[in-house]
Parts: sequence; C-alpha cells; structure tokens
Amino acid sequence: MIAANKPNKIARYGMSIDLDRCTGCGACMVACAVENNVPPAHEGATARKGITWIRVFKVDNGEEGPARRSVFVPVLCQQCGEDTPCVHVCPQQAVEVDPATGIVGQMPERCLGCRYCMAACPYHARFFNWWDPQWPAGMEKTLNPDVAPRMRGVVEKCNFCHGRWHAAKERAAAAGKSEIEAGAYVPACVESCPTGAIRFGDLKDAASEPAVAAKDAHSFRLLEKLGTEPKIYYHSKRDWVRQVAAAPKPPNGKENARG
Amino acid sequence: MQRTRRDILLFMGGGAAGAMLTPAPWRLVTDAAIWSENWPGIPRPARGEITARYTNCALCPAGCAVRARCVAGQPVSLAGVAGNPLSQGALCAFGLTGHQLPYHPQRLKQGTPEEAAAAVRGAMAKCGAGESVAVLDLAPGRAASWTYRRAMAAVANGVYLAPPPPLGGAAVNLAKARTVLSLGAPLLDGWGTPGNVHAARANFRLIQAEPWESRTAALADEWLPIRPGSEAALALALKDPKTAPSAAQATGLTEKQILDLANELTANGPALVLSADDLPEALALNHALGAWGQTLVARPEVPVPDAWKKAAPERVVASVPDNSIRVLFIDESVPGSHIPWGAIEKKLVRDNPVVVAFAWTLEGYGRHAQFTLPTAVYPELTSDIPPAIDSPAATFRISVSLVAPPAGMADPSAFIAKAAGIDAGNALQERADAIHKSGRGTLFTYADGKSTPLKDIKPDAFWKSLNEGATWLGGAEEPLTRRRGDAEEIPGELPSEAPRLRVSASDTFPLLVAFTTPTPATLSSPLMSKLYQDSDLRMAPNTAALHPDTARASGITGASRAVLETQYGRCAIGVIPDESVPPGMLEVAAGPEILDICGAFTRAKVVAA
Amino acid sequence: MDREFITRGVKRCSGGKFLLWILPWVAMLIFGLYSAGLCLVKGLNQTNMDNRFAFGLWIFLDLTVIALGAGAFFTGFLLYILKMKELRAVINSAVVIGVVCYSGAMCALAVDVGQPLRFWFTFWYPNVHSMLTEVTFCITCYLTVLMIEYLPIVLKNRKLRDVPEFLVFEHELHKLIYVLAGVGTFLSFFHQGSLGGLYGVLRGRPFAFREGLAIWPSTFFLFILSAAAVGPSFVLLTTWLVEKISKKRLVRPEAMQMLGRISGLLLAVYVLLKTIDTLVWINRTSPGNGFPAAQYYAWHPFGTWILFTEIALLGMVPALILLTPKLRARTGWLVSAAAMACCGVALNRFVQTVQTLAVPTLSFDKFMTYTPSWQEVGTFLAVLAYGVLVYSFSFRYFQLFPDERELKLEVAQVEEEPALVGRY
Amino acid sequence: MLPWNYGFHWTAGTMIFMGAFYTVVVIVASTLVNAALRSRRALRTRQAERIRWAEDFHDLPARDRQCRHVLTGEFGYRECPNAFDCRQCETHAKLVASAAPDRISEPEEDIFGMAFPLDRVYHRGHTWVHSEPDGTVTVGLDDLGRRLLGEPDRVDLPQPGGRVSVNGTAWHAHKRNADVRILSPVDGEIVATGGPDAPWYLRIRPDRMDFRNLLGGHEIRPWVMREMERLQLALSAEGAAPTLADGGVPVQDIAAVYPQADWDAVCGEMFLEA
Repeated sequence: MIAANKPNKIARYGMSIDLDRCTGCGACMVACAVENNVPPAHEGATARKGITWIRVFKVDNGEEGPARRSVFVPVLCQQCGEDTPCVHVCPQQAVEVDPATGIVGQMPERCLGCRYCMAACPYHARFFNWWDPQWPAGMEKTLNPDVAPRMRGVVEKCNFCHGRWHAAKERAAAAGKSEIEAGAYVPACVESCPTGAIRFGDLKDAASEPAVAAKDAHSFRLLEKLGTEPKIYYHSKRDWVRQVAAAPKPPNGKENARG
Repeated sequence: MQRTRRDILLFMGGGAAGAMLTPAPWRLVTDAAIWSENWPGIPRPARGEITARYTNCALCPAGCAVRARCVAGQPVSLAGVAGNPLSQGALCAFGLTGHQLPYHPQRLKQGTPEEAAAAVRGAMAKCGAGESVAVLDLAPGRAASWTYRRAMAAVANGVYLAPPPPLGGAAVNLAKARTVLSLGAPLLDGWGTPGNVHAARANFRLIQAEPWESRTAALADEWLPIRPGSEAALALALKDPKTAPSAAQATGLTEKQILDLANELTANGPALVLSADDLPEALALNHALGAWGQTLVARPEVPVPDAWKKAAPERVVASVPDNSIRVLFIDESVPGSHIPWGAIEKKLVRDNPVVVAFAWTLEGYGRHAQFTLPTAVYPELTSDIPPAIDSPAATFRISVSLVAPPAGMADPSAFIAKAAGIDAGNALQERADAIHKSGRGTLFTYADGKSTPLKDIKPDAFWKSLNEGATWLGGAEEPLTRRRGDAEEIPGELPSEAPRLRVSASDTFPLLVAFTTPTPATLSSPLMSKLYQDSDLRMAPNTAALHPDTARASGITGASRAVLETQYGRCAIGVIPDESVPPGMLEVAAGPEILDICGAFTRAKVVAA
Repeated sequence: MDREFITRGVKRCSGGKFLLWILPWVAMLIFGLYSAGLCLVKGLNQTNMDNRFAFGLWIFLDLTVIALGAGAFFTGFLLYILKMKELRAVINSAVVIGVVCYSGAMCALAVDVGQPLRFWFTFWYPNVHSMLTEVTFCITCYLTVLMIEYLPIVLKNRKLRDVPEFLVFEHELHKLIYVLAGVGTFLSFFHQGSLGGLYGVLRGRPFAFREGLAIWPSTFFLFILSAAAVGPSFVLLTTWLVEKISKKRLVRPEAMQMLGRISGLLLAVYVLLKTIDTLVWINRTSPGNGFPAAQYYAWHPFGTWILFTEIALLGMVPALILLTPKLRARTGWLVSAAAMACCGVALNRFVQTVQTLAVPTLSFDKFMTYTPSWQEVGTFLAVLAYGVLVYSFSFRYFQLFPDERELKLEVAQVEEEPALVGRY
Repeated sequence: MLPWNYGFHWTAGTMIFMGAFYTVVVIVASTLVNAALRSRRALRTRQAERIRWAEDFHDLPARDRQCRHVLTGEFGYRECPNAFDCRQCETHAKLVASAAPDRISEPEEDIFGMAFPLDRVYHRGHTWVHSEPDGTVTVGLDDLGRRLLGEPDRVDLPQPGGRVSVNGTAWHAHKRNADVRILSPVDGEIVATGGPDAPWYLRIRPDRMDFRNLLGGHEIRPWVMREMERLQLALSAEGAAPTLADGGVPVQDIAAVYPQADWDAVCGEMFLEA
C-alpha cells in the first residue's frame, strides 16, 4: 500500500437533527433538489414515485383531538456505518462507502436500475428515476455545475452533497491545507435550514455538533437495533417523539388518508 | 515470397487473437460503459466562473437577504446571508427556489402595451364625475408605490388603493416578547421574517390557540385547541375575565384555562397577541396588556424625497363606492397581500371598465383583466422592499436584478406615470438619496457582513452598495410609544377586504376556511410543486383537507374533487379527508381560484363535484 | 403441411387445429410485447411500482417460474447423475420447461431493470458479495446450459436430423449431456439458493432477514430445497395437463409416481426445516432486530393465515399425500398434491417479494399496497404466453415424451389382446 | 471480471467466485467444442449412417429390439446389444456353432400366403440378400415389405457406384404419407439399380460375403410371425381394423385396405425407423 493513497484523515461525517426545532417548512427538501439537480416532479409523480433525497415526514403521537401532537421528521440516507444494507447487495458496485469520509455513495452512471438496494434500505432513502429528467425550457440554465443530472432508470440518493465535499476539498488544497476544516463543508440541507435544526460535522471530531449530540441522552437513531450504525442522530426532549426510532406499531385500524 | 489470401486472413486472425491478450479491447469495453452514461436528452449544466451575488428576496414582504451562487452570472442556487440583522441567514422553501421563477412554464411572455395604453387613454377621457381612475398596489410602501400615489394625485379622480396594513401599520418587536399568544397566526410557518422569528423563538413562550394542529401549533409550547371561529371570544375573555364563562362555552376550553392564560399573559410580560386576521379584539387585548411600545411599536417612516409629498392618500378598496372605478391598474409584479377578486370587481363601473394588470403570470388578477402586461419577476426585477412586519426599525433594501428580464416586459410605474402624465424619474435612486440625506441609521452590506454608520458613506457608495446587496437600517430613534389606556391611539375598526370572523356560522356556509400555505404566492417554482407531489408535507394548491365526518355530511367520500362555494363564488378543488382537521373547518392550500373567492376566515361550503 | 416435421408414429392434431390453439396465445404474446415495449421505450413509469414497492409482480414472477423450472436441473440430476432411468420419460419435457421458465424470467428481468442496455455491467464490474451477482451469473450460465441441453431435442426433429451434420452433432452432444447435467446442477444449486439469499440477507428488512451458515442465510438452503421439491411436481403437473389437453398417454404412471414421491420426500424435509427456520426467526432473529414478529401479521390482509397456508396447507398436506403410496397411486390425489405444492412455493415467493416490501419498517411508515398496472400484467402474460407457445411448438415438433409411441402401441395392444389371444 | 477492470479486488471472495465462473465457462465451452470436434471426425469418417441407425435402434421400443434368438425360442428375453449387427456378436457365434445345421426341406416358406424363399437371407428391415453367381448380391424387399409399400408412389434409388453399409440407408420409398428409409443388409458398392418393377432393387458388390447379421432358414417363420403381430399392433394403434381384411392373408397392397391409417407410422414401425 502506498502511503499517498491513504486519506490524510479519516472522517466520519454525520448529522444531528433537532426535531424540537424542525418546523417542517421543507426548505431542506427544496435546497437539496436545487443543489443536486433533481428535476421538477413529473405530473404523474406521487409521494411514492418522486425523488426526495431528504423528505420531511409529519409524524403524530397517534392520539385524537386535543391530545394529538405532531412532529416533523426529516429522513435522508442514514449513512449506515456498519453492514451498510445497500452496499453489499448492489450487483455491480454502484454503491460504495468512501473510506475517507464514511459517506455511502451511489454512482448512478454505473447503476443498472435493478432497485435491489431500494428493497434493502430500511429507511426508504433511495429513489429511482421513473421518468426522464426534464426541466421547463430555460430552467436547465439554473443547474448546479458540480452535479451531473441523472438519466432515467437509475437509483439515486443523498450523498451529503458530494459536489460540495469536492469543492471544499479543492478549496482546502488551494489554501495549502490537507484537510477540510470543520464548517467548511456542509450539505445544502444543513445550510438551508432556517431554524438550524440540522447540524453537520465529523463524528470523529469530539467537538463537532453531531458528535456532541450523539452523546446526548435525548438523542436517538432510527431503527438502531438493526445494527447498521446509522450516522444521523435525531434529538428530541419529548419522550413520545423518541418512539419514532422504534419499529412500527401494529395498526389500530385507521389509515392516514393524507399519505 | 508469394502472399496468398489465406496468409492475409491468417495474419488478421492472429492479430485479433493477439489483441485480445492486450488490455486495449477490454479498456474499450470499459469506456463504452462511460459513454453509455451520457444518455441523450439529459441537459448538461453550463460551466463558468462561480461568483456570489447578493440581493433581497422579493417574494414576500419579509424581503430576506439572499446570496446567489452564480455560474457565469446566472444564479444556480440561493441561500441566506448569515449575519443579516433581520433575516439571520434564513430563507424559506419558496425563497430557495426563487431563481427558477423566470423559467416557469406558466410565465407570461407577451402583452399588448400599446393597445392597453390607448384603451386607458380613452377610458380616462370618458371618466365622468363620481367615477375614478385607480391603482391597486398589493405591496405598498415601495418607491414604485410612491410613483403611483404621485400619479394618482396628478389625475383628476385618481385613487390609490392598497390592502389594509397589518396590525394597523404597527411593527412587532419579537425580541422583547416573553409570552406570545397566537390566535391562529402562522407564527412559525411564514409569518414575518422567518429568520427573525426563529432567532427570537428561544426567548418567548408561545401559546397557540387554533382549532387544528397547524405547524405553529405543533411547535408551540402550548397548543389550545379551540372551536373554529372562537378566537375573538377568547381574546375578549382574556381582556375582560367577566366574559370567561361564555368564552369557555364558545372555545371549548375550561374557564380555568382561560383565566390561567390571562394571568400568564400579564404575569409573564411583555406579552404579544397575534391573530391570523387582524382581529380588533386582539389589538384591544394587546393594548390592555401594555404591548404598545414594548412588543408592538410604530415604525418610523422610511424617508422619501420632499418632492414626493404631493401624493394621493392610501385608501382601502372597501372605502371606494361600488361601481365607481373606470380605470384600474393592478400591480402584482411584487407579491403582497391578496384581496379576493369578488371584492374588487364590484367596485368597477358597469359599462366597460378598463382593468390593466401587471403580472408575470396569468394566475392572478390577469385572468380577469382586459389587459395583462407581462412584467419582470424576481430575481429579474428591480424594486425596493418595504419593511417587514417584524422589523421595528425602518429598512430600505433593493431586490436587485440578477438576471436580465426578457424583452418586452412592461414597467408598471413607467406605464402608470405616463398615463397620468408625470415623470417617474429614477424613483429608487431618488429615495436612496433622500435616505442618505437623512443621515440616520446604518448600512449592512452582505458581501462583507459589515455594518457602517450612514454618515460615513458617500451617496454614490450608498447607492452602489444598495445595488450590490445591502440593507439600510433606520434605527429606532423615535419610537412611538403608546400609553396604556390611551383609547384614541388604538387602531379602530380595521377596514378589511376579507369577510370577517364574526360572520356567524350559517346554514348556507357552515365551514370556516383556514389557509395552510404561508404565502399566498400565485405561482411558485416547479420545484415547489414537486414538494407538494413528492411528500405529504404540504397540500398542492387548490386542495382542501377536512374531517371525514364533515366530508360525509357534504356527500364526499374519500379523496376526490369537489366544489368550494363562498359568498363570492365557487371553484373546483381537490378534497382530502383528514381526521386531524376538526369538524366545521376547511384547511385550504391557496391557489388562484380559491383566492378569487376566499379571504382569511371566509365561511364556505363544499359540495361534491 | 407440417407433417414431415412431426415425429413419426405420434399423433398430432391438424395444422388448422393447432393454429386455433396457438392463436389466443399469440394474441396474448403480442399484447404483452406491446406492454413490455411501452415499459422499455417510455420507462418504468408505466408500471405501478414505486420507490417503496421497488419490486412488484415481475420479481414475483421471476422467483416463481425459476422455482417451478427447477424440474429441469433436478430431473437431469436424478437421471444422469443418480441414474434414475424411469425419468428418461420426462427429461425432455423437463428441459423444455426449464428453458421456458428461465428464458421467460430473463426476459421479464430485462424489462424490469431501469437500464437494460447496461446488463453487462454486472459481468464487467461484478460485486461478488451480492446475491444478485451470483444469481445473474448462475442464471445466465444455466440458461446457456439449458439451451445446449435443448439443442439435441431440437436437432432430433425428424426433418432436421436428415441433415447429417445435425444428426451427428446431436448424437455427440447427447453423449456428453451428463457433463452439462452436472454443471447445471451445480449452477442451479447456487442460483436457487442465491434467489433465497436475495431476501434473506436484507438486514434492513427484518421481515425477510434470516441468519444462516457462513455467508448464506437460511433462505438460501430453503430455496434450494423448495425448488428441488417443487420442480418434479411441476413437471408432473405439466405432463398431466399436456396429457389432458392432447388427450394422449405420454408417460407411464410409474414415472409420474416417482416424480410425486421425490417431490413429496423433499417437500417434507423442506416443511420441517422451514418450520424450524420460522420458529427461530420469530423467537430470535426478528426480536433481536427490534421487531416483534407478531406485528408483521397485524397488517391486513397479511395475517397469520398466510403463514399457516404456506407451511401447513400447501406444504405439509401435499407432502403427506405424496408420501402416501395409496394416495399417490390415484391420479386425482397425485396431481392435486403436486398443484398444491406448486402453489405453496409460489405463495412462499410471494411472501418473500411482496409482503417483505409491504410491511413497514419505520414507525411512521404506512402499510404499503400495490396493484400492478396493465403494462405489468401484460408483460406477465407475455411470459406466460411465450411459455405456452414454446412448449406447444416443442410438443408438436419435438419428441418430448420418448415413451409416447410405445404407450400408444401398448394401449393398442391392451385393446387388441383378446383378439390376439383368440388368434394364436 | 478482469483484473484491470474497475472494482476488481484480489480477495478470496473474488477468487472463489470468478474461479467458479471461469471453470463453468471452460467446462461448458469445452463440452461444446468436444462435441463439435467429435462430430467433425464422425462426419469425415462417414459415420453418419451408423449413428443414425444407432439412434434409431436406441429409440425402438424394447420389444422391437429383441435378439433373433428370442424369436427362435433360444432365449426367453434378450435385448440385442449390437443393434442387429450379429457379425460382432459372440453370443450369436456361440449359438450358431452349437446349433444343428438347418435342414432345408422346402425351397420357401409360405406364411399367411406370403412367399419367403429360403435361397436368400433376410434383414429385419424386410430386405433380402441373394448371392449371384458373379460374386455380387442382389438386394430386394421381402414379400411383407413389398405388400406394405404396395405400388410405391416413388422410389429414390442411390446412384450405382455409391456405397451402402449394413443398417445404413439403402434406398427411400414413398407410399401415401409414408417416407421410408429401407435399411441396407450388406456393406458394399452399388453395381446396378433395379426397382419395384424389377426382381431386385440393388445389385451390390459386397465387401465381404459375411451375412451373419441376416436371418435365414428356420428363423424366417418365427420372425415373420412376430412381424405380423407387430403389424397387427401397429395397425390397431393407428385405429385400423383389428384384424387383417382377408381373414389372415395380407393383400398385395395392404395400404389400400387401410386408407385411414397413418401409413407413415405403420411403415416406420415395420421398417425399423424412428
């Protein structure tokens, strides 16, 4: 092994999301779509066919009337750090974990579109391009040059704004530094959150906000018991909100009609 | 040596077999994979020099500071400006997609300005006594608004119309509030300047009294689920505990809850009461709680040139007699408050009124106007943005044109000024000069994040800075405080275009309409429609949610199409049954059709399509 | 007019009648090809699959037909490797069933992937840790093997074997068929297992996730067993159907019963292991992942009835019938049991593919439902029609049942017996 | 897939996986190539006819593959292991050596009215071989074969100078829907051709005067009896009348009596063709 091939510093980027601050405004979803050149929804798209690398779910405590309480839960790729379910199922190595950053990357240009990874993901954080990407005439001028648009028939997902990581890396290199400084690289959703509910940083850096949040007693991760070591930490002081991390409860006979 | 065909074939075969042993053919196959990655028809993002440019968002009165990431001058993404004293680096979902609006498929591209001008000339000449020429300005307070007022002053029978100012023109100082009671106001969902509200949020206790669990209610410290339409009764009881028993009956809360709330508001002051519609009861309660001068302040006026002082007064639509407007200009190039078309229409003369709308899409009043002239849209347009409701200080900032507007766009103020026979001049710069002349306040520039006292800046530099992204903050040198109990100072019965809350529940219109979309923007970027479709976070425009029982009573089962009917008319909507909406309410995502017939707290009914 | 292509001595219906028989299937195939074409040209938005129901009808179809097509490898294994000569009577038919099932599944898969033109990526950049890679490699190889096994059947056509090259090649190839049978067994073993592993490895889907041996989850072995069990049953069922439709005796009852017995034996072992596996999963694997197993069956309509139907009703019951010589000897029981076994395995594949995706994983997830679009159904029907057509043509022109002619003479002899006795 | 492709790792998993894959590919490919090479060799050594008979024989029902010594009652049951070529058969040689020489009492056997002259030897595919004084042999259809084909619609005879081999194709005959390949009883070179109207079909110069594979003498009667049984069966399988039309004696043109029978199947059965 040649030393030069080794990353200078091995980072484990992660996120903390304060559910007590999320207003469900959707700014993260929109900023994400703008940053990553996700096309406007096709008219035939539904909540289950669209591409939302980050999606905010409205979750309630299951009560009726005045006792009802809701919380907004942004769900994105949880960047599983252990036994990453989507990585080893891909038949052609289109999904990989970057050893330098711990980010689970999806290479749409190598994707066959078999959707096995989507079946493997417990968080439904992977999206298939059911349609050819299309922008209204002229709007392609507003595309982000750092991210290539994807073709129909491939899977894509959150990669913590890989284009931004590259740009940060280049800026750091231009400044003569070997590492990206804390705060010099944040994904678009983090930057756009008006309430600052989403925080981003290197979990290996004990001073970073996600690392601090990870140790908080009120922090939790979704489906932690699966043992996939997701790197997105959620935080809420409300007890019932922390229950969203658990497995689904059997149905109580009613369906949420809005979904 | 004789070479036969067989030798050549052998040579070729051997060569091919040998080539298979080199990496070349395999490399070729690998490269073919890379070529196949570029499917035809997929746009390639343009490349170019990446720069940051600054502006202010013109999509709502908040006017948040914006940093645009530009590639070869073309904005490709927007973000807030960290450190901005008001917007605090935040942008809402609508604002984040503003740079895509110029490419909206429903954008209006052509108009007939000459014909419109001729029609206006003819109608103005015909304008008889008791008839008027009017400008309806949805975003008053801009330099362009002053041009309209000057123009209307220059015209005989000229009238300048604007939506009623929220809170009677007072400004909210959230930073001072310790307890905020919101009577259905979407405080955390698009009210005021989002960044400012979220920054102040940690310092006040928020109590949301609202029939359904709105976004604000979900995030409030306390949510009081009250019966639809009982906000006024609650406000009255909080001011006057004697009415608590009847209020308890009206709201569905207990008397104790009401009295506790009243105690809390006084004990944990300064308090602030906000309501979805400007309820006079809420203003009176604020007054009683001593909010004036504390959490509610009168903002100093942004200076204007002296030459502008000869201007038509600002009037509300309701104050104009019915069937009296012969010529009406509507400026909706900058979004503002909305007035249902039904309320405007009845003010027009019966015989051939001329309505000229200035809009960037046909989704607004343009659908009803004889002439709709296309205008530039944010971020093409250049316009100042009046101070936001939650800014106690006077502000002046310009939404700068980041993208050149296409040819053939009309300039509303030039058009109206010309029709009135006055010279519009460069109103924006004249006003900037007037502000500079006042010498007050500081200038916050976005690129460097610095605040500089205005007196240290030369006029040219001030104008240049304003055009490169900056906010002038007037400071609060002369806060108009109002004393407690000073009845004359309370804004009285507010004229409102919308049917009021106190329209009692009737058999004709049993449902109360509540809007869920924070900004009644006529159109948003296609990416927002994506947000509507791809998630159940927000309903799509022209959709309503209602309790299944309510739906059943109206003969609607399941998600379906229906007709929404109010006193102003009817329109087709999509209906979604949702148990989280209390019975008797209709949670509506505004769309152009709905806005034509609904104001806030309209009573309505739903009929199966 | 096609007389000279039909095997000598066997009776086939007239050309016109055959045309009438294939016409509806051809119509179905054309409709299906149109559906599939829409999906290929316009993209998978033509289907009702979505991001949550990423797999649908087609994957269910693939898994089921590949399980049913296992008769090809298993019969070949029993005949050529274990030398069970009785099975010579059905081997050709089994091979055709295998070809039909596997090639049909491959066609459906080609429509199912988002970028069919990139199919070769899997071979070029294989991720050897993926069960799907194993499946792709094995199925492609095995389909090739099946095609080669099918070749002698085709070349043995009466008209084709008049060409000496074909005749000789068929003869030489047939002499080496045991090699192919061996390779086929090896490949089938792995891809049937990997198809099971496909779901068993899904750590993120506790409903499907299973523990196992080394890199293979228990479903790996269960799929091999269930496929081997149901393969002979399906061969039996098809043979019976063909006998009914063509109104001919094609196979001796002993061969049918042998198929039934093998099927029953393997099915019994499968049901036993499946029961153990289910118990381990309910009591250990699933709760260990934070999912009490009871909740999976609280989502209607997927109640515990599905578990009971799969294991007891369509597993244990047919196994017992097939293992009882008295019942097995009666065609009605034999065929019903074989049909039940096939349905049971199809249900198992349905549970693996559809229920896995329907059951929510996140607490705020909803139970998912999905109805295939007509394009999906059309493509499904295309595979079905394709199978029927290939089998019909093969049955008409190739010698799928070597005993057919002999049985025809035997029937005649039985009828003739009294006359002959009287004569000599 | 190849070491210089993206994502190729020299790990145990890759080695095992790709190793297994390449092994399978090599086995399958070499099987195919092997079969192709063997075919080429077989074609070059003109074994197509031998192979055709080997396959046809293999596909015959077990009942039809009976040893000639079963016909004569020397065995209860024996399948011929040599595809009716008794020249290599040791059992046959032993049995012939131990048997008493044929006593020819009559010049011909008359079976159900059919004449089987005993001056010639018969092939089980219903041809006979008659040695001519000039060292050649004549080959013709026996009486049953002749009646089966009746007046053939067409006969395709080989060119003189061509070769025939034992159990290989001698000539083709067409009758109604039947396309019959008549098996050659001897190896040799064709000297002249006759036809249905001539007393013989082929005059052949045999390689050796070795007719051990052919039936003669006392074997004729049991064989023809068995053949009649088979004919009976074949006819009834084709839905033809259960008994012969004239009460036991085959008519000159049997086909004419059973117009509805699949004559191709009947002839295939009788001329030992798959």
